[in-house]
Amino acid sequence: MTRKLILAIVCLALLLGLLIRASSGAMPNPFLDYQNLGLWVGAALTLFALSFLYGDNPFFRFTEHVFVGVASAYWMVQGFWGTLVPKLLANLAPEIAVSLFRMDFPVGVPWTRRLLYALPLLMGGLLLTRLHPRARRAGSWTLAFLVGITAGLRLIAFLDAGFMTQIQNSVVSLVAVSRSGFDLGKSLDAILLTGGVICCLLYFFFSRRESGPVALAGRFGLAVLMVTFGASFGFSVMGRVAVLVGRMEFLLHDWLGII
Amino acid sequence: MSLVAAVPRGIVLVVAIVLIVAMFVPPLEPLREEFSLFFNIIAAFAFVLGGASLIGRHARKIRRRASGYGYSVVCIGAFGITLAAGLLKLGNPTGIGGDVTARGSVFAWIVRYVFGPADSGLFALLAFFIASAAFRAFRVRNRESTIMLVTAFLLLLGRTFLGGLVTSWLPDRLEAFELPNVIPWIMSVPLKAGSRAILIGVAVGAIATSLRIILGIDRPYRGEGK
Amino acid sequence: MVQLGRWAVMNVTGRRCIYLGMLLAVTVPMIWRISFKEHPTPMVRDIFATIEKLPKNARVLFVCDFDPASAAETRPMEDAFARHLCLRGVGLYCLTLWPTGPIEIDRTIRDVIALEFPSYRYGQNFVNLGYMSGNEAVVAVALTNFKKAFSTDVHNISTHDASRLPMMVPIEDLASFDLIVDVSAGYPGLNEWIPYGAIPAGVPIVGGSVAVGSPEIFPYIPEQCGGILVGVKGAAEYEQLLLEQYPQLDRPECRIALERMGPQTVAHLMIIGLILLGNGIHLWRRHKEAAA
Amino acid sequence: MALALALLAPPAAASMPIAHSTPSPPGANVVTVPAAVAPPTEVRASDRPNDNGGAVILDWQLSADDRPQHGLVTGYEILRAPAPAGPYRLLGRVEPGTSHFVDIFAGRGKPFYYQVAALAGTTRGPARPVGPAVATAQWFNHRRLNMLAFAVLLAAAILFGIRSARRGALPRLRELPGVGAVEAAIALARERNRPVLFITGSEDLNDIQTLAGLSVLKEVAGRTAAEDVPLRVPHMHSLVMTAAGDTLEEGRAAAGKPAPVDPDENFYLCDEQFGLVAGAGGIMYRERPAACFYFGSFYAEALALGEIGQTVGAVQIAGTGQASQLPFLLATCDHVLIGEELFAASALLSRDPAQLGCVRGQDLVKLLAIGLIGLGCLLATLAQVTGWGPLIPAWDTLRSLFRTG
Repeated sequence: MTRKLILAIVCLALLLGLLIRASSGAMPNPFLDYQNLGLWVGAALTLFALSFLYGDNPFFRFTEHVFVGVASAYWMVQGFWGTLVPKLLANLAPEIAVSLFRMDFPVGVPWTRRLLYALPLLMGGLLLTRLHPRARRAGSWTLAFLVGITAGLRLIAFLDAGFMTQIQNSVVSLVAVSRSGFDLGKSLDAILLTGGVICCLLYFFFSRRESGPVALAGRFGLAVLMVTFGASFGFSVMGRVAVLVGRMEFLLHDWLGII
Repeated sequence: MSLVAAVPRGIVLVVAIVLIVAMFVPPLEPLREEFSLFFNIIAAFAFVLGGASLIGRHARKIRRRASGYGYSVVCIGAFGITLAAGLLKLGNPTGIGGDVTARGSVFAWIVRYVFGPADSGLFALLAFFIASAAFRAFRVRNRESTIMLVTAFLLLLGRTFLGGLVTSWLPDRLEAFELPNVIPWIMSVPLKAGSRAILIGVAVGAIATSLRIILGIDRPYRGEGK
Repeated sequence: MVQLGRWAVMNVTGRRCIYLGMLLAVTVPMIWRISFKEHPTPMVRDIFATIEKLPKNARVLFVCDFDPASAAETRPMEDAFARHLCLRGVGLYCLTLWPTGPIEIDRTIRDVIALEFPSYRYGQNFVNLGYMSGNEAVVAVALTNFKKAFSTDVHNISTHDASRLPMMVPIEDLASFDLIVDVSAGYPGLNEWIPYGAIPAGVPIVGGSVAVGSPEIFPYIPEQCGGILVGVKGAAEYEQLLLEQYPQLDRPECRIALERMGPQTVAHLMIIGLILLGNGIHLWRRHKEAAA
Repeated sequence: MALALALLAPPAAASMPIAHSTPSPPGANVVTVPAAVAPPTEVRASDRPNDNGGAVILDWQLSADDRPQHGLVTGYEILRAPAPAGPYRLLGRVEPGTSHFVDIFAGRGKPFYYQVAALAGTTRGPARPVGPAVATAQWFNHRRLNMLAFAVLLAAAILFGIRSARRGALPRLRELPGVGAVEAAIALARERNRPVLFITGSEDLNDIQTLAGLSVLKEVAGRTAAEDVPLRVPHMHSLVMTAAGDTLEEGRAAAGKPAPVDPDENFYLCDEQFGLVAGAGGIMYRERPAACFYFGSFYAEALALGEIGQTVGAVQIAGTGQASQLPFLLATCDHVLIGEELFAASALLSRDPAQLGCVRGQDLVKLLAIGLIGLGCLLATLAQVTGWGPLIPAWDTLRSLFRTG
């Protein structure tokens, strides 16, 4: 209890200090306009989010719930204004969008197109039967429709970009020739690259034995994969730190005004 | 298996086959485009279900006065305000037909000062997590972890000014082994090999999974069950 | 399947010490403005040269595939590219495949194009086509019919409107562009624009990527992609080149990435130190166990 | 490689007109404008093949006045009319030196006549109409014949695996310790009387990895139901949540413990990746799950989830095809399924013959990939080293097998 009281007094003192600093003009004054208030709200939420490092606490919990609420609504709004209106309504009944939302859509949509776009409307409607516990089965038709789309689109997409293109990129001459003739370094690189790809693929073999030449190649493949992971770990530290730097800039520059 | 229960399997089969065939038949090709758009449209419908789940879960907590139900009030409040501000375009200077994130609208304010800071604040946690993960995971434990440790160490070193210094004592003859030259090599040879193999492997797995779904061996929707 | 072994659960204090160290490693160099000079790598020089040799009337598709959450890394690249492209006087066609991307395009237009290049006119020198949902499907449509994928700009002006958007007249498909510049922070991004857009259209592409996503782009370099700026370091190297070529840019807002490299370096050194410390403790323990 | 490419390159440079760039003396910039510029020759208009109609390709030989330097031609104008006599409407302009244009507004089945005229400043040179050209739709895209062949080949290999497994020839597959650890982790959760957390990634239902994650969830649902362990499945997408609800019911029904899905165990958080981190992180801190499973497509949130799970001391098992996130999962989780292993996990958990056979089929496909890479590299190397004529077209044919577009 005493600890909480001390903590509350320290927090209040800090807040008071900041407010005095703000009223003196060194920091954005939250009572001046909405933008300055926004900076304070943003700074508070940033600090609350970072407080998670100390462990779960009421400040973090508050931010968690605000963020989940705002973010889910944000995406729903985007789904409505970014997809349902311009993609569905504009193809199905643009007249409604034009008269209701005063939006600039062409109204002369042929009836075949309208009929085609009745399909997602129907499927979307079926999905909403999920809200009623007894009419749930129809919703799985929509899910089946979506899963069918995914399987149909992805099968070809992975065949194209993942399988054929990657093999095409791997089919190279293992002997590199530069202007001055045979290039040993580049040739070794090409051999290592091709060998690495093949060994990694052998590592992924599910029906291989625990020993033997395939397993040996697989172990080399695993080593290549570990190099890949180590490298991309070391490489991404910068990106993560950059985000923190950005946040600190916001706190120290935009809000506190000390740098 | 009753006829009605077989409908979802039939839908998957027909839709998937049509979309695969469309890749090879030019008059059908626009369907691939339209159907991926259909996915997005139906996903937008599904937000209603998501919203119902979110509100339902928190409303139950409030009704039961479960511990920490105050946070649920905060969550539903934040959700409701943002949704109203966005759907009705409250305070939007461009009116109901304008851009939803137009400057000056309530929604834009929320995005800029609530959504943005909280999002990047949570993202910034990763800088701390990556440090503790590096401390804990990069140990000389077995062969695999040592290889990963050494590569990560070299990469980290190379991202600082130390990268050029630690190997500058090497004679010119061994220039290729200087750290600033080793890192691009790692990125363009082993890393390329590893990521290419992962790409091929994932493609094979994805193709097989697609086939399993088309054939009805995998059913991520409700199949014949009750 | 890989298992590196079950880690000993770190105690709470140790973890908090690491967190505190990280906080100091980042804030101290920011407050005392510690920064280091960058030495641009050949790939960054290549990207710079690609833009430097664009003709005056070139058309550049300027894609901004990131959101405010990843802006710390991508914003300096976006600004440096925008500045360089405007200095070259090329036509800029801005768009994004990220729902939250329009915020970033607006900011670039406001803070860089409108502020530093007042001669740039909307519709003539640059156009903001905004966000389009559909990820790589949008790229696939734009490939053959650009105006079908982007029928209006953000102000709801039709892209067929030759009087208000004259710069859209010569645009038919992706091949109508001389260069694609994509700053991306994940999906959708370069990994979609290169295979579905740049390669089939035969348009050169350069860009920038957050460091974490860059290994996925490396397989495309140099054959299908001219090069990428990687993370803040890439952006800092690019800023260094811009400053060397255009000394008039020596202003604080043009050195953002260069200044951000200060805390980066210290943070990297701290993690290096942590790895050494961790292994030191580990080996010492192993030695003690062996002795016991 | 450079050698082989040089051998393959068509002798294009020889036919290019070479400009005589005699430097003109200063002050001699007098331009004499002739009556008209020479028209482009051999103008041809034809339907664009392998498409859905709508496009006509125009090709021509450059005008005699179109030279890299001191050329009169400043561009070409392409005009179109429904009849040879006109009226002709301007379709577009192209730069000098261009000999190709695609009319993408040709509709389908409508005959059109075209004119290609050279421009000299504002003067348009003479042009003769060509045509009629009709844009038609083709019923098969011949450029994708190779892709179709691969699709059939791969499907056949996988179907063969499934078929032989269904007939009883179960393949012997290597053990993935991560898969075995799933059951151990659930047993641990029962022992500690703690829930299990399952996350199906941060992509929507249109990602195959999400579907693979759902298949794993089905197995986990059955096992947790059998052991009476509570399950927590937070989601980033409403559709995935809906599908996961069905998956949970199916998994339980298959394990003989049918039970309706509690809205507190399968729920939606928000569509934002860090919303998932905040929400799932909060659950981890408050409910202290004994095990966390991450199967699906992950981005930046992978490190945060893994690290929070570490902090609360959960056993963590992950599987993803996102190469960029694998290092972080490796550094935070106890077991990680790398790339393709994610797609095999549900098969190994369920021991369903058809699924196991499918995994065997995947091996066949990889074998094919290795063979093709090996053969291609061998051909390319031999072609380069020996320079033997017939090898080069052979290698080129093999390479073109993988060309997509």
